[in-house]
Order: sequence, then structure tokens, then C-alpha cells
Amino acid sequence: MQQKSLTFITRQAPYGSNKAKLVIDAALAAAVFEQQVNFLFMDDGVFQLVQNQTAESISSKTIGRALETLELYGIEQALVDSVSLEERALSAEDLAIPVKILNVEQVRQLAARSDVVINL
Amino acid sequence: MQQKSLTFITRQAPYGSNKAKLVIDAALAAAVFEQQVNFLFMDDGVFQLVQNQTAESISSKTIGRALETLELYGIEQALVDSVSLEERALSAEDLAIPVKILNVEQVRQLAARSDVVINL
Amino acid sequence: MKFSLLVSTSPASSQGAMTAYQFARAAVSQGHEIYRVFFYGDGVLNANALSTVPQDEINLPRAWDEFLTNHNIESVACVSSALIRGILDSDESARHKMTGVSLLESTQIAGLGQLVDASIQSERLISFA
Amino acid sequence: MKFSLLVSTSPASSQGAMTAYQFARAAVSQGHEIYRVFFYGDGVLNANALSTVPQDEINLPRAWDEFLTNHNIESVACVSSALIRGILDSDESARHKMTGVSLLESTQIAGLGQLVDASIQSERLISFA
Amino acid sequence: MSALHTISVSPTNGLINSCLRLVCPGDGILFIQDGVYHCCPPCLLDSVSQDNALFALREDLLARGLLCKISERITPVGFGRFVELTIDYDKVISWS
Amino acid sequence: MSALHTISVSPTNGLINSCLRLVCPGDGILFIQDGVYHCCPPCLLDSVSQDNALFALREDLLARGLLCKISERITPVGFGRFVELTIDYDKVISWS
Repeated sequence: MQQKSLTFITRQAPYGSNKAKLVIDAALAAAVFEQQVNFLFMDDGVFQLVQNQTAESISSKTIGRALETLELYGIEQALVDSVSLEERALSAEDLAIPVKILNVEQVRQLAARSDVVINL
Repeated sequence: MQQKSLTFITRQAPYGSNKAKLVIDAALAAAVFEQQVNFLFMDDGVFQLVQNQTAESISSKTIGRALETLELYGIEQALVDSVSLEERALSAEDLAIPVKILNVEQVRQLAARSDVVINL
Repeated sequence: MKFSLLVSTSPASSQGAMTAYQFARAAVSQGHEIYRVFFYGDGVLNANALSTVPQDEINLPRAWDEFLTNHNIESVACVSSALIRGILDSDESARHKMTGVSLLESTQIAGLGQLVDASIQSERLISFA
Repeated sequence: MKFSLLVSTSPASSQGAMTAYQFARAAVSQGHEIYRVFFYGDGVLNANALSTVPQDEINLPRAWDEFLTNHNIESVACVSSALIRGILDSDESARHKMTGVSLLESTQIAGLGQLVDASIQSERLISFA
Repeated sequence: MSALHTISVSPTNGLINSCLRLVCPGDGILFIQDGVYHCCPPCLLDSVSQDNALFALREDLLARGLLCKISERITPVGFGRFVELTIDYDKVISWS
Repeated sequence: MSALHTISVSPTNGLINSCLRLVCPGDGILFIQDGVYHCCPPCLLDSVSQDNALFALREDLLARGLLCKISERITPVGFGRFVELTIDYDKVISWS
């Protein structure tokens, strides 16, 4: 199968809407089909990475488990927009999984070199 | 039938979502049942009042016609939050129907004296 | 205290519907009355009988159905919101020559007058959007 | 040019679905190919066969159905999005012992692999959210 | 008549500024769903008068990993207290 | 590779700031749906480089009564030109 570089941008907080789940599921599918997948957390999407979430209290599934599967499926790095973190007073130590923090120029380059960008 | 004062707040732009239509329909129903109805435009809701809309271009219905029926159904005044207008550089002359513009204190009093506030 | 609830979000797409359900359970467990649950806009999808979910997830329409039936609480899906979203009882399904019935049994289809009535008759109208 | 469309909004609740439909018509009228329309999340409601609207409004699911059929365009509703929203073909309806079939004939239910395939096979993937 | 205002969307929406224009002395504000992100830094809630009580739904704080991070002004409440709050105030105004 | 960015929500959401962080020199921006409210005062679009072409969907401007009010920097386009724009640029990134 042909290979393309697909970048998924997740920009919503985890439980208020189902958007976060939609982006993860689509990215996992792309990884299963052995595409080159980038996964970028931006805006309220960085809230998905906060530690110590337990969504059972709202009859939902804690999103961290789905995020951990990203690596299992060959999505090597979770990428995070530095501006979005700073705006929310978060840093790498606050996050539940290891991430690579991208500065503005790196985020721009990521978008520029991707064949497809999916931003739900 | 018992009478209450019901205040409807419409805060969304007209066509991007169906929220504006939902608020109008609910307010008209309240007027039909002879409740004391206030209708307040706030935030992006003030965009509903802009002149010269022709939603046929996007296969929708121009919202102004529904707004004009508010008066027919006995909702005497369309109320507008002054701050929302100013933030969008709009004034009374830009609007398609006559409105009463409320300052911050009047908006606060409107909410305070209403029995029920419906804000979709 | 006599409550009514206005639910206008889809159970599949936003948390508001689940919050409404949890609120309703808490109110009933405290002995309060729920006069009516009114499903409006995307909220009518809470009364969707055709919805299915994976086994380890909650089927919110089914949970509503059981809760409303057990506690004999009236619920109404706004007719215009329901029709455009394909939420049909057997009458509407026959009238529109459709291939299915998709409304839960605990919920009736009716007009916005039922929301106005709920606003008037209840001491509190709580909206979940 | 070979396009695919990703549609993830409900026709009843937001304009994105109508914009996608208008875009698809314009692309086809210019002689372009649409490889696949993928309905995802609330977008699966675009393939809702049970939807009815007032006579003076457009029934967008019916419009999609006619357009996709006339131009022989493949469309897919994501299976997990469809099941939770009660969008069922006859197989799924029977399997889940449901009272209705709610999927338009022009659309198939399938997995996210069809979205990935569309991303790879098409020269442009256009998302309407 | 007093009101309990519920806010269910994140600070990114800027919705709280609109809400605060309707908040009267003595009103309460309850943060639910994604609204609970208002309860942590960098949100300061300084623009909310000390005259207004601030609450957040414990279930939503827990779900999002925020229970230990919230500002001292915020009182976490469960669904039972949520119901009571809607009775303590004369009406409920929801912001979403 | 160049991109056409579509923005479909109103300026109230502040989304354009996020979009602009991904906009490269030579990229285009097309405002559609409620995004067309970006095209009028008080939105200035001053933060968008002159190197980026700006478009708005004519049908959406008409629907909202904005066609005569838009900034000179904006080129109104119909659906036909919308399709062509998605070809002129190497990919499309949608913001909603």
C-alpha cells in the first residue's frame, strides 16, 4: 500500500465532546494501515494529557488509555504545541505520557511537510 | 393558565448551527401560551439582526422572517445586549428590526427579575 | 421540589446528556419530583431506540428509558427536532412511510407547548446544553 | 482531480453538512472524481433514511442519496459512529434485534480503514466539520 | 431573585465574560463538564466578586485530573449538592 | 507543500490564532460558514501576512448580509472557485 504522511490535530478537551475520541480512533486506524502518522495536541487538546484522570466518575473512559495505545500502534511520538501548553500554564511534568514539545516553527514545519492534515 | 416571565437568550450566529432557530421557536411557543416573554440577543446572537441577509444561497431560511414574527406573537421588544453590539462594531442602524438596546445594568436586571431564563 | 429538565445535546457527541441523566437520578433519590424531561434539538437522540454501544459502555437512551419508566416520569421529544433526526414513533413512521420505529417507549412526541407548560408548572427548569 | 470528503457534522444541527454537499456538487459539475464520501461522528446522520423535513426545506440525507446514486459515488458511514447513533442497515438491525432499518441505500457501513484508504487514494481529502 | 449559573464549556470559549454580565450580587456559579477548567491556573476568577459563591462538580474535576489543582475559592460538590444548589437559588441559568 | 486553510467558526472562538500558527508563507485562507464574520470590522486581519491570500465563500457572505461590508483584502469566491482553490493548493486544512 502507498504510504503518506498523515498529521492528526486534536484540539478539544477530552470528555465534554466526543471529538477527542474521534481523532484518536482515526489516527490509530491510520497507524494500523502503516501510514506515517503524526499526532499533535493543540489548544484544549492538551487537556487530554493531564495526569490522574479518572473518567469513571462521569461514566466515561479515561482517555489516557487510548493515548497509550498510540505508541503501541507505532505512532512514535505525541507532539504538543508549546503555545497551547503555555496558555494553560502546563509543562511537560504535568503530563501523563512522554511527549515532544514543538515550538511555533516546528509546528509550522510539521503542517507544511504533511501530505494530509486531519483536524476535527 | 399561570403566567411567568420567561427570558430567552440567543447567543449564536444564525446559520452555522441550528441553535438560533431553536431559541426563536421556543420563544414563539411561550408567546402563544401567553407567557410574558423577553427575547435577548447576546454575543454572536446579535449577528441574527444584521440587515440584507439572504440565506437561500445556502439552502436555508433567512432568519429575519422568523424574528419579525416575534412581534406578531406578542413579544413586544427584541432586546439587545449593548456590549455584544459594541464588540462587533454594530449599532442600531445596522439592524434589520427595531430593538431596544440594554446597558449592562439593564441586562443584569432583566435576568434578575425573570422567573425562568432559557439560554441554549 | 418539582423539577423539569431541558436536554438539548446528543448522548453520542457531548457530555451534557449524561450530566442531565446523573442530575435526574440524584434529584429523584432525594425525593424530588421530576415533572417532565423535554428533549429538544439534538437532545431527541436521547430517545433513540436504535442506538447500540459496545458492551463496556453505557447505552444512555436505554438508561433513560429504564429510569423514566421505573419512576413514572413523563418525557417528551420535540416533534420538529425528532422528525428531522429520524426519531419516529409508530404513527409517524407509518405516516411518512418509513422503514422503522426509532422512539423509545418511555418518550412521547409532542410540540413545544410541553416545554412551555413544564416551565410554568415546575419550580425549577434545569437546562443541559 | 480525485477528491474524498470527510463529513463529521449533523445535517440537522450545523451547516457543515450542507457546505460539503454543495462542494461535492460543484466538484462533480467540474468533471472531478469523488473517490469516497466518509461520514464520521455526527456526520453519519447524513445517511439517516428516517429523517423527514417540512416541505419547504431540503431533506439533506435524501439529497445526498440521490446525488451519490446518480453519480455512482461510494459513501461510507463509520460503523462505530453509526451504531451509537442508531444508523443501521438491515444486517445490523437484525443482529441487534432492532425495530428498523435507518441507513440510506447509497451508503455502506464500514470501518475507519475506509477513511485511511480515502486519504491515501485521493489527491485531496476535504474535511467538513 | 437569585440565580445559580452553570458553565459547561472551557475557558477557551471566553463564555464566562458573558455570564458575568448577568451575575448579580448573591448569585452562585457552578462549573460543570469542560467548565471545570476554569477552576485551575492560569484562570484567576479575579473578575468574579467575592460576593458570588463558586462551586465545581467533583465528578467532572475527578474525570479531568483537576481535583487537587483547584483554586481555594472553589467548593467541590457532588450531584446531590448540585441538586440542592438548584433549590438554594431561585432559578438556574445555564451557559454552554 | 502549500495549504488552503478553511475557517468555519466565528471570531468569537479565537480559532484564527491557532490557525495562523500553522499558516506558512504562500498558504491561503478561505472563510466559510460562520467563519465569514472574520471578514468585516472590527476584525482587522492585520496579523495575517500580506503573503497569504484571503478568500470568503460568497454564498455565506450573502446569507449573512456581509457581501458589501468585507475588507478589501478578501476575495469573494463561489463554490466553483472553492473547488479550484483546493486544487491550487497542495492540501486543505479545515478549522472548526
